[in-house]
Amino acid sequence: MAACRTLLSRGVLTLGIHYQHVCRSVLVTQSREKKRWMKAYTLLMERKRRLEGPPPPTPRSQQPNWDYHAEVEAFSARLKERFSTDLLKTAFVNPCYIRSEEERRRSLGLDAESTALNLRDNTELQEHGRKFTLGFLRDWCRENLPSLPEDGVAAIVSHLTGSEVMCHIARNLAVEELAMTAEFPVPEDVLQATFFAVIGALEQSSGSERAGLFIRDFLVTQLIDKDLFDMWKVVNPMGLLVEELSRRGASPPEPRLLQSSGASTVLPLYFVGLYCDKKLLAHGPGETLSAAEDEAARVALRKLFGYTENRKPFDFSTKQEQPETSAVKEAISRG
Amino acid sequence: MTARGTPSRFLQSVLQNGVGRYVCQLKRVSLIFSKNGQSSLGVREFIEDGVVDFAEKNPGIVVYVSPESCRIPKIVAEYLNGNVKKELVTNKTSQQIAELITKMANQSGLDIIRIRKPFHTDSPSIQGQWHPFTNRPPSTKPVGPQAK
Amino acid sequence: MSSFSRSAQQWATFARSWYLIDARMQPPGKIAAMCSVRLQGKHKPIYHALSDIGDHVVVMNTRHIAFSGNKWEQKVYSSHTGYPGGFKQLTAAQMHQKDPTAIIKLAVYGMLPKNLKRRTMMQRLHLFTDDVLPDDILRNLTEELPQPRAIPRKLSEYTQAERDAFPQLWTPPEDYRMK
Amino acid sequence: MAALCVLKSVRTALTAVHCAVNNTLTPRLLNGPQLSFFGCTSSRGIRQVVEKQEGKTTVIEGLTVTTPESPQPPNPTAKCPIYRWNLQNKYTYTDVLLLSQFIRSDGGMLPRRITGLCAQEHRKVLVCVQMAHRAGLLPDHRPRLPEGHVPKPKSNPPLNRYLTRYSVKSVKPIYRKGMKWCKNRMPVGHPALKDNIRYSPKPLYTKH
Repeated sequence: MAACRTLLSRGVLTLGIHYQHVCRSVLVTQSREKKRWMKAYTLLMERKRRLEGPPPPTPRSQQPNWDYHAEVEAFSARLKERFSTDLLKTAFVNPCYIRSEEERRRSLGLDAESTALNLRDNTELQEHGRKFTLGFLRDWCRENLPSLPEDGVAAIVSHLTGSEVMCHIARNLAVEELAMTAEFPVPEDVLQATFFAVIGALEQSSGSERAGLFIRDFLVTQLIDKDLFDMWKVVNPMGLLVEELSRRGASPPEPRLLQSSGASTVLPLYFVGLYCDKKLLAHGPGETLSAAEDEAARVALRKLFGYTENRKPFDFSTKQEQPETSAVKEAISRG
Repeated sequence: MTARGTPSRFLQSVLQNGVGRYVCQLKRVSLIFSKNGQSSLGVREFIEDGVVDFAEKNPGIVVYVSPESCRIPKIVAEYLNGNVKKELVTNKTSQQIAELITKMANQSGLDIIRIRKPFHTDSPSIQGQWHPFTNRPPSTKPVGPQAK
Repeated sequence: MSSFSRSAQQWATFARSWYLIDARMQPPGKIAAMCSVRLQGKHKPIYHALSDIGDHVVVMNTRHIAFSGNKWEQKVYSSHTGYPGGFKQLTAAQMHQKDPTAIIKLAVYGMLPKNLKRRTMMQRLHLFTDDVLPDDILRNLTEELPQPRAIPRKLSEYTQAERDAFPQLWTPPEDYRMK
Repeated sequence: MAALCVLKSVRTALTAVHCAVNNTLTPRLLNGPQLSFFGCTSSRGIRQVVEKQEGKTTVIEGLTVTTPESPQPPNPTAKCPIYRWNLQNKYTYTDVLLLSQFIRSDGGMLPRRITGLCAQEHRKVLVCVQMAHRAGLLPDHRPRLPEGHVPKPKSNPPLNRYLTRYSVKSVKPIYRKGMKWCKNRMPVGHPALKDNIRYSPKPLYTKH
């Protein structure tokens, strides 16, 4: 009933003067009959919502049922990692948050000592995490894709550590809720930095091996079903192929038209094959001859770099399982 | 409604979950119940018996127990991908609630809608997808009546 | 194995091929059966009834089709103009004289599924009375399909060596005068 | 088909016996017929009429056409040539090399007493020859046109046909096709040839 009254009073304020006597009568009578005021009120609220748009999202920390400490603990337990809690909490504190918080306190009229928050921000952890992630990813690419050149490795690493992929992962690991920032829909760069800081905190708290596994399990898995040239924008694949072949000591490729259909229509299809030393290196389709040649060069590059669609999948298995299974087997054989 | 009219999605997982390691996708559970309502009896029993066990077994899930004056007790589950799922547990026994909350902990949080196929992959063929020139030797001579 | 980019793969998979069929001395029904399969796209492993993946078919030499039996005289094509007394009946020979492509066209039209896509598929059928094809169609062609009926050789097309190799089945009496 | 069978038997026969009978070219006058012993030579006694004009005298000669060698048939005792070569039900209208041995130069059948065909096979060969004529497979075996007659040029090419049972002029169009349970069908092929060996799994379908 109290809620109803507050709603009504808000309605009165916005409705204006000439509705007042109606509203007063509603307030006074309190009958259990048909609520005639309801339709006008809902229509009004509807119009208001349409004009103003949806309300701004509130951060989860300002909604009911929020215990920051428990959430941070659950975060580390969920990822099956042993973070040191202090480091993890530090990793979530962004410098912009401290700045805005101090600003807020100062505007409330507190003096300098009490406005100063004794919190460390995550700048160091960010730097640490970024450096570690880049190094680990580069090593991983070199190990797993040995024939990929440096440019390709750099492209893959920059794709994985780019803000799009990182933010996608961070949002799906609930980093966004835990991150303490100045503005609420967390900006992408801040979120990315926070995730780097989390990785840095993990590296500092449980060692580089665990942190490497973490990166492998959450960052590198984003390579699944990804095409090489989606990550690595090559403008002139033919030039790259010529370079690559000359580096391997083969003769330059010769494009040949293999098949064509509908050449004089608006939907033509050409198949261009690239021959190297009179052997078919690759062939590719395209809607023009040059597009088909480019595509063939891309196919050839994928083959040379070992990043074809039917390559062996990357190894994501955990290494701790083997001693366990052997122990279980021993137990079974003993039993 | 026809099957084609309903919303649908492909089979998917959040962040390739389970490829590297398995992450429990339920991050937060709030049990909202009334302290003395009849319909919240099962929830109260569950809070006495099972909720501590559940929280201990799943350290990655934060469990909030919030008594409110409400008629309809409910479980609000929040998932890692941001989805929030509410389940009403009116007049349910503690056994049923335990089963329900375990089921919610095992779910991925993606929308429960029609899945188009029970399998999905972005690269569907190992040997390469079919095209009109599959298994055809390259053409050497032009096609047409002049070729004869 | 192929590792095409997705857009290129899509373009290649759903590209339309152009088939050439030589109808010289071929029964129109068999030609039409081949055409209708290809116009609907039923020869493709990716066939689906809802996707429009039919190919183009070019039929040449429709003037030189062959009917079995006495169908040139017996077979009747009926139509009605819609006006009173407008019922027309033409034998196959008359029809062929009027329009040398009509017989194949009607046969294919009857073999296609009776739905809204039928006219679209018919637009992808290109009929030519002789073996002179325009240049822009010649450039499109992908493949020539084998003829469904083996054309028997005339006696005059056999070489003398082949005729000599065939043994004499019988010996006429010595005094028989061959006419 | 028949050609294949015959060639096979020829190969066997050639390896078995070589009986090459060389007949010398003996010029004979046509008006003095000579009796010949039927079947004692394997040479073919076909005479060609050759006219020679030397000044005022015209010499008409019947030259015996010789065949250098002919292989032995697989079944030499049979009377009918088709049975002698085991060709029952193995030939059809496309085997023009076989059919051309049983026809005159104007396209008609040779009489049965000359060819020695049995009645059934004679009929089948006749049917095949008719079909081959209608399909245009024997273009040179036409009745000779009268002297100085030039056939009119036709505007359209001839209509191609095959397995044609009836002559072109004798059939009429089927204007009423009949209901679907009693349709008026168009016959294809000839029932005399329905026992022919076929190498496809499809049944023979003669009513279109």
